[in-house]
Amino acid sequence: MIEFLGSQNFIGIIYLVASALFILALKWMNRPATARRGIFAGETGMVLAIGGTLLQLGVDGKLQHLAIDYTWVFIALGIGTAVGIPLGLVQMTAVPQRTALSHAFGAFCVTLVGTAEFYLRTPNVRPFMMSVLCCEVILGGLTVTGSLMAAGKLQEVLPQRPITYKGQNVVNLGLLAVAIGIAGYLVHNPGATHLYPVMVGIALLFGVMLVIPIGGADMPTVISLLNSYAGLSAAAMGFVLGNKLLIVAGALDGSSGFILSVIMSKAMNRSFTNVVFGAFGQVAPAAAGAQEARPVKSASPEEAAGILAAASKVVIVPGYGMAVAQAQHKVRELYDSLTKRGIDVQFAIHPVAGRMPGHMNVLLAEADVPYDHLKEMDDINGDFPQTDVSLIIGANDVTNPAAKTDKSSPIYGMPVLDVERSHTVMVIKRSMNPGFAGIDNPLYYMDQTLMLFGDAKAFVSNIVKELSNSHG
Amino acid sequence: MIEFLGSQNFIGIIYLVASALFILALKWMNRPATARRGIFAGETGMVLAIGGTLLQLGVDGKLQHLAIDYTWVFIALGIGTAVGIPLGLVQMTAVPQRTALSHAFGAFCVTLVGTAEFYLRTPNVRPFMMSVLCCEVILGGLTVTGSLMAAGKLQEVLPQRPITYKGQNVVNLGLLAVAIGIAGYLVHNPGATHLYPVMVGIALLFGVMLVIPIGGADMPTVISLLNSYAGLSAAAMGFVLGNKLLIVAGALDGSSGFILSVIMSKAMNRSFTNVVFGAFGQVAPAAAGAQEARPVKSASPEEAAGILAAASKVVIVPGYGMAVAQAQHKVRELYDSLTKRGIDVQFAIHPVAGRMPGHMNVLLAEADVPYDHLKEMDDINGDFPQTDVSLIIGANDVTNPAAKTDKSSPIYGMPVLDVERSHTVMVIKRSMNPGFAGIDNPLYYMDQTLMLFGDAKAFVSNIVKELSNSHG
Amino acid sequence: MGSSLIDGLFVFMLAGFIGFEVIKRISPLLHTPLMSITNALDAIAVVGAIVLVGRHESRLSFILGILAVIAATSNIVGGFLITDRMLKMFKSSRPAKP
Amino acid sequence: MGSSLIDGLFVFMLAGFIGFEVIKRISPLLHTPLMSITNALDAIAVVGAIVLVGRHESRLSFILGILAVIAATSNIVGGFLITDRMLKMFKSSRPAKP
Ligand SMILES: NC(=O)c1ccc[n+]([C@@H]2O[C@H](COP(=O)([O-])OP(=O)(O)OC[C@H]3O[C@@H](n4cnc5c(N)ncnc54)[C@H](OP(=O)(O)O)[C@@H]3O)[C@@H](O)[C@H]2O)c1
Ligand SMILES: NC(=O)c1ccc[n+]([C@@H]2O[C@H](COP(=O)([O-])OP(=O)(O)OC[C@H]3O[C@@H](n4cnc5c(N)ncnc54)[C@H](OP(=O)(O)O)[C@@H]3O)[C@@H](O)[C@H]2O)c1
Repeated sequence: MIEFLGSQNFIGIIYLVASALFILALKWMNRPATARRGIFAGETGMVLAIGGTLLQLGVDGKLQHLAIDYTWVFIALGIGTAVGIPLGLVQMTAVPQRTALSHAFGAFCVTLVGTAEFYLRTPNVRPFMMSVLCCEVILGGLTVTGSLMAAGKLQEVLPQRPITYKGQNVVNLGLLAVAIGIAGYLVHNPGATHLYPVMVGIALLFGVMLVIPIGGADMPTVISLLNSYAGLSAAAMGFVLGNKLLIVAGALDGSSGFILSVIMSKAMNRSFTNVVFGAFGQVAPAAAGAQEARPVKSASPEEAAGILAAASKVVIVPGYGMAVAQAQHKVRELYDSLTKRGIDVQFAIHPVAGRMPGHMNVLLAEADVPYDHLKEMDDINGDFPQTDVSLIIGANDVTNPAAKTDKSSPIYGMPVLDVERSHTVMVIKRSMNPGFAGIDNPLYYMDQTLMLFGDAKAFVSNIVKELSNSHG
Repeated sequence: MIEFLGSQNFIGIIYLVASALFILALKWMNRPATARRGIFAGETGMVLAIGGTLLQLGVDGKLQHLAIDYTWVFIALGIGTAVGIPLGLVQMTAVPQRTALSHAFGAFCVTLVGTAEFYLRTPNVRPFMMSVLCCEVILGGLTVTGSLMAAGKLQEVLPQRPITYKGQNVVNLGLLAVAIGIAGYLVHNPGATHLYPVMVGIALLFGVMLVIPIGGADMPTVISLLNSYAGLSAAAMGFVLGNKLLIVAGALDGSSGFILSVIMSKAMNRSFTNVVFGAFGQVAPAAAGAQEARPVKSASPEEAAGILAAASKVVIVPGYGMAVAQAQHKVRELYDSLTKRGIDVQFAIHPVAGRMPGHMNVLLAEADVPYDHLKEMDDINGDFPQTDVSLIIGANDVTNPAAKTDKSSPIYGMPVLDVERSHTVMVIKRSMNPGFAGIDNPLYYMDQTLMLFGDAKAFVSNIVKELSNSHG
Repeated sequence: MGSSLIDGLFVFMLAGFIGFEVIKRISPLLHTPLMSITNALDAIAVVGAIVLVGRHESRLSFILGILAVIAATSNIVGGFLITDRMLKMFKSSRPAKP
Repeated sequence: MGSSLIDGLFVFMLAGFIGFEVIKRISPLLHTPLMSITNALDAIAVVGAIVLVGRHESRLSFILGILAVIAATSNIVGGFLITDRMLKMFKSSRPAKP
């Protein structure tokens, strides 16, 4: 087979098939019913591509120390697998930092290969090739350190709070400009090897500086953007190596990261240029000082359970607080016990509830809530007027009616869940503290609203207990 | 610019941009609001590609007699334009045959270029190249004659009725096999130039034989399929010339034709293999003999006008008969006069109403019916129970309830419009003759159905007259 | 040939996929203009014919090239023209309402 | 370089277009698994690293290649594993009903 086609064509066709499988993998990811088939397609493509590459290496006879090199490749694959398995088994709540870490790994691989190629080829590098190569390692380098910083902040190894200083943007842009300047010099003087490490070093430094001013909560947008950069650097590597499969995979990854950051920035009501240029200023704490203590009504778990038991249609609105409290399993119990009483229970999922796109869906799916009860914002907003009780669990900004009415609010214009239209609103949170956007929520002072103060997990579990008592 | 990039890269980038524009052109064709932007994108891409090619020719200095050759190219472009303009100005009712004719032209171009390349390159043609080249001219050749036949039948220059004989399929497949056999021989003996004309001749003959057994009414499916073949042959030409723009355009055209034939065959309840293998048997005239004369109710234009005037919701179902009678402008007048009376009028468009995908939509749009009143089948089927009058104008099969109930019907399973659910059904047609599928329509014998016998244009215009009289 | 073949297949596979994804989302309302615009786009084969004429390598290829340019050009002009005419006819009722 | 650059750009443009079309249609329900699977797919860069090790052209490139293979492999394994775990959790209520 290999002899017949010629090893160049053989591997080309393998890569072609793998590319098609990668595309199908993403296509099938579009809904839960086909998503697992998507994984299978992706895995098949991956195995084909790696297997084909290993085979071609042997046939091509380029291996100078065939046995030794093969051994080393397999050792590396083995170590990689050993590292990968625990990374695949992390808790669902650790997914954001895991994602950041894997961007760092991916970009690390690309940067190393780019570096090796540079030293192997220099000084015989054509201008175009050199510019692509520099693009590869600069994007790769900044993604490595940027992602590590992001992972550190999310894992709370590094301080979460944004570190800012005057002229920060000037410094950052300056660094980037220097790196690009060196790249430009290398394009015309490919033999200037001593400048190469400087360029990579600056890219690495730039990654750190880029993420320093960004608060922990803004991290998901940054992660998506770094995802996009990682994809682009892999595509650049595809250009350098003349490998079309890499170009395809990189382009897919690049557009995926880009689209997710656009979706997030839209749902968070941030201007998109803000995202593209990585200029993630913190949201100004809006008039938080002049806060008069307005009266709110609060209720106990028993009262809440009574109200829920009397309802016929309940919508649960989960938010970041549910994730922090790890309350999803208790929420599932609540869902069960309400459903058993014949109550119609739905979940309203805001696109940026939580701290990661799709965050609430994975957590609730983990707790075995059937996904056809997880409704997207646009599908459920019309149902609130017919809803007896909206139970908000650790969500805040995504339910803030000021986004619709108060033009001076920093989140004005952000699409939100219309919970205030339902008959009764109950809000589980620990205090009157604001959420991610740092602003007050007028919902809490409305007539139909009851505050249920407490940790989400503990409070929900108390409600469940009350419900089962009153039932039995 | 050209010097800087090198003419190869220059034209490559032009073609890249043109490809992107072609893709956008099709993407924007997805709804009327953006469709004209799509045309603009397509035109820009085309002008860029042609302009770039002309420029590169000059710069490359490959023109041996620069001035003469340029002159000839421009003369050819001029003649082509002169031929193209009348082809762009035909009546909307002649669009099917125009489409067929243009497939013939496109395939003609591809076949000619393929032939020229064969004679220029032979005998130094690599096996792969030769097989693609043969693929190009066989597909191109059969598309030329097949499309000409189709155009002739649709224009009624050739007899519409299918011409069949015993062993037809064997003969046809035999021809194709011989052509492919010669291609196989040429792949291994690229110097056998005397066989080349034989192969092309057989492909041309095969195109004729393929379309001979197909009735005029089955033509649209054939045309779509020929569209797909034309696209594939253009893509093959792209491989031969190493021109990626051609590969892209060919692949787009190929998938477009393919998808349209799939949609049509589904909506006509034909098995898809039927379509792919071009084996378009005629539908067996189902038990047409044992037709007892069952009673139907008929009505006059005055009565019809009265019933319409009393309705508050009317759905008009246009079909092939409206196209034949050129009644669309009268239908528009009817729509106006009913709308003026405050009656809600919608159009129900079945996917294969008429004889061409989208046939009814273009005709009604031509008559200035706003397109947001043209409803697709799935969107309007739920509305029939609330509809006072369904007015069927020259449609038959697409309203046949037997498709839902009678398992023995040849159209059983084909999705149809649920007109029989509406309060009153009125059917304009000239006689009790069947439609395209050649079968009886139980709708006509139902209690709520009134037959309005007459030519669609004349009858509708009478209704309109009655309405305006009774109004004035 | 080798790598150019594979490159061509890559482009064909990707463009074919795009074709499927894009075209199956086109509203049935516009299927007729779709047929005529793909026709016009397909006539991009004209660039191959132009190069053939320009190369002028043999009398045969020159003549075939000229005929091919004529055939393709008529499709381009006619195809865009009729698509444009059709699309001009599609009007929404909304802007008409005051 | 010339034509391979253009070919690469063609592939990039087409794949990028596919990425946009396909990904914007993915249900928000699955955005988290989407992030992890694109991560795994992106680690296809491993093939470049394997070739680097195999070519063994210099000690530096060999060592960098080995490290790159490790990094990419861990992404492949971890990425597919966690995506699979997530998707296993998504259950519809319909089959559960009798
Ligand atoms: N999803 C994404 O992709 C993404 C990305 C970046 C940013 N964001 C932003 O994140 C925000 C998400 O909105 P959200 O409504 O989900 O969250 P939120 O606005 O951040 O509010 C979360 C609320 O949960 C409460 N909470 C925290 N821990 C709790 C616990 N253990 N038990 C009970 N309650 C607890 C907090 O109130 P207490 O402190 O009083 O308990 C807080 O008000 C949006 O502003 C969005 O723009 C989202
Ligand atoms: N759209 C496509 O892409 C496509 C492609 C291929 C095949 N087809 C097939 O074509 C058929 C289309 O269904 P359809 O309901 O539109 O048409 P149809 O079933 O062919 O019926 C058309 C009816 O119009 C009547 N008619 C003909 N000329 C008329 C005139 N001048 N005035 C008034 N009535 C006239 C005929 O009855 P009288 O003779 O009694 O007047 C006939 O029954 C389907 O079977 C479909 O499968 C469609």
